[in-house]
Amino acid sequence: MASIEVNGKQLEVDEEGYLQNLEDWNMDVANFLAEQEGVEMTDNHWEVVNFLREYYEEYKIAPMIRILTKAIGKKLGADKGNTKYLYELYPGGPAKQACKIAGLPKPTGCV
Amino acid sequence: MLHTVNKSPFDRSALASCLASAQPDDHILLFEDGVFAAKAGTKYESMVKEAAGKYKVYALGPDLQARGIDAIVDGVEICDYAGFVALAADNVMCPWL
Amino acid sequence: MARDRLTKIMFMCRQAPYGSVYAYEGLEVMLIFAAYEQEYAAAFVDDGVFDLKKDKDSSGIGMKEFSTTYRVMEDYGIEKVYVDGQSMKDRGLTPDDLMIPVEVVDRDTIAKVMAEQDVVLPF
Amino acid sequence: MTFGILILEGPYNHQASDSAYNFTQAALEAGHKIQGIFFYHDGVYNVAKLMEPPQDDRNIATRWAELAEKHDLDLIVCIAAGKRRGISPEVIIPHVRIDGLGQLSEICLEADRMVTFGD
Repeated sequence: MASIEVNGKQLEVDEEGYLQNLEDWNMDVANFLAEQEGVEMTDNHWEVVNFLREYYEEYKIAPMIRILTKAIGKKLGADKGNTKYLYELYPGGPAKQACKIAGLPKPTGCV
Repeated sequence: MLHTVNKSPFDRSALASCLASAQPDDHILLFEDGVFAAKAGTKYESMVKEAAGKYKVYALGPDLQARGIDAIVDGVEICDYAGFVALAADNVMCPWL
Repeated sequence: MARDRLTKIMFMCRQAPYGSVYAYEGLEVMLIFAAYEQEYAAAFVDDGVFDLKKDKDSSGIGMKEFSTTYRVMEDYGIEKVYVDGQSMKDRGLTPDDLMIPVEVVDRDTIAKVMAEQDVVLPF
Repeated sequence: MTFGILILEGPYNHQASDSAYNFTQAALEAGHKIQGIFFYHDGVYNVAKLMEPPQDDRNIATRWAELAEKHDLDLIVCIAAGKRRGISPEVIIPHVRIDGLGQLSEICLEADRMVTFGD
């Protein structure tokens, strides 16, 4: 099992770098994972990460990209609920990359 | 529509559930443990006989043979795998698992 | 493509959750299929009606809680969700016991919808 | 006519895999095409290459591999169901690929008929 070290703590990740134990997540871990992905976290990035975590809390899944854009559009406005905006924030794929940083399992639809 | 039932009626409700959903002229194929419903002289005989009057009911020959069932309910037709394939080619399948 | 129109796919959910994996992995199939934007329907029949029972808590058996995920079905484009009234009645359930508003119908209605499908997948 | 085949149960434990095999053979003999055979739920175990039944019984995995080779069939193991159960590329027979559930959707769209075997 691979692991990462954040604040002196070893955290298990799977082969693609997703957190193994979802309860290990905190903002420092998110920043670490973002750095690994080459993503610099801005307020807009956090907005998406927080949205994903809330969605997961409510529905127990990470949404696939089409649902993610639709749901974000509904909550944060049409200017943000589109693929282009989300890909600019997360070039590695908004669902995949943002889910990893949010400490969630890989979204359904990516397997 | 081709309904396939692979459960013994003595154990599970798959056949009953299938019969509740079948439409006139639908096909029902009993196979695997589903063929126990086709055996003559069981407590389900009248139910299966009635079904055979409303729908086309088949039992898979190799499955009957494997289970030593030689006397089957009147009106139930025996088919082989080639027959199963032909039924599946002609109808959308709804499996009652 | 086998058809020159959208394919009609029905998920026939007849198994209860937790006792076996069928309901859970069936839900996974529904959500993945959604990406292909065809015409989907889901029917909850027999013990499948327990899939939609609200207030489930699987923490005591150490299994992942997934039933809350059924609530995304509509967002995922599975707009037609039918629940068999007789199956509910047999099991002492009323619409108030379910986690999502559903169309409670009789078996004949489900059978007629089934007859229009190109594919019926059982879970 | 093109069939898609979905297999939902593991080998030996249930007749589903045998029924599916017999059906597939009969379909091929009748001149039909097989769009793809998808293994899901415990069905993923049907292609585990380490299975070694006694000589007087059928070897379910080998049998599928041989049929696949002979008729150039597309055998697909679901990655999500497989991962959960310890099925990885190293432990499966040749002529099988591991891929996502999207492949099952593709089979449903491409095949004229879906035929499902399970418990």
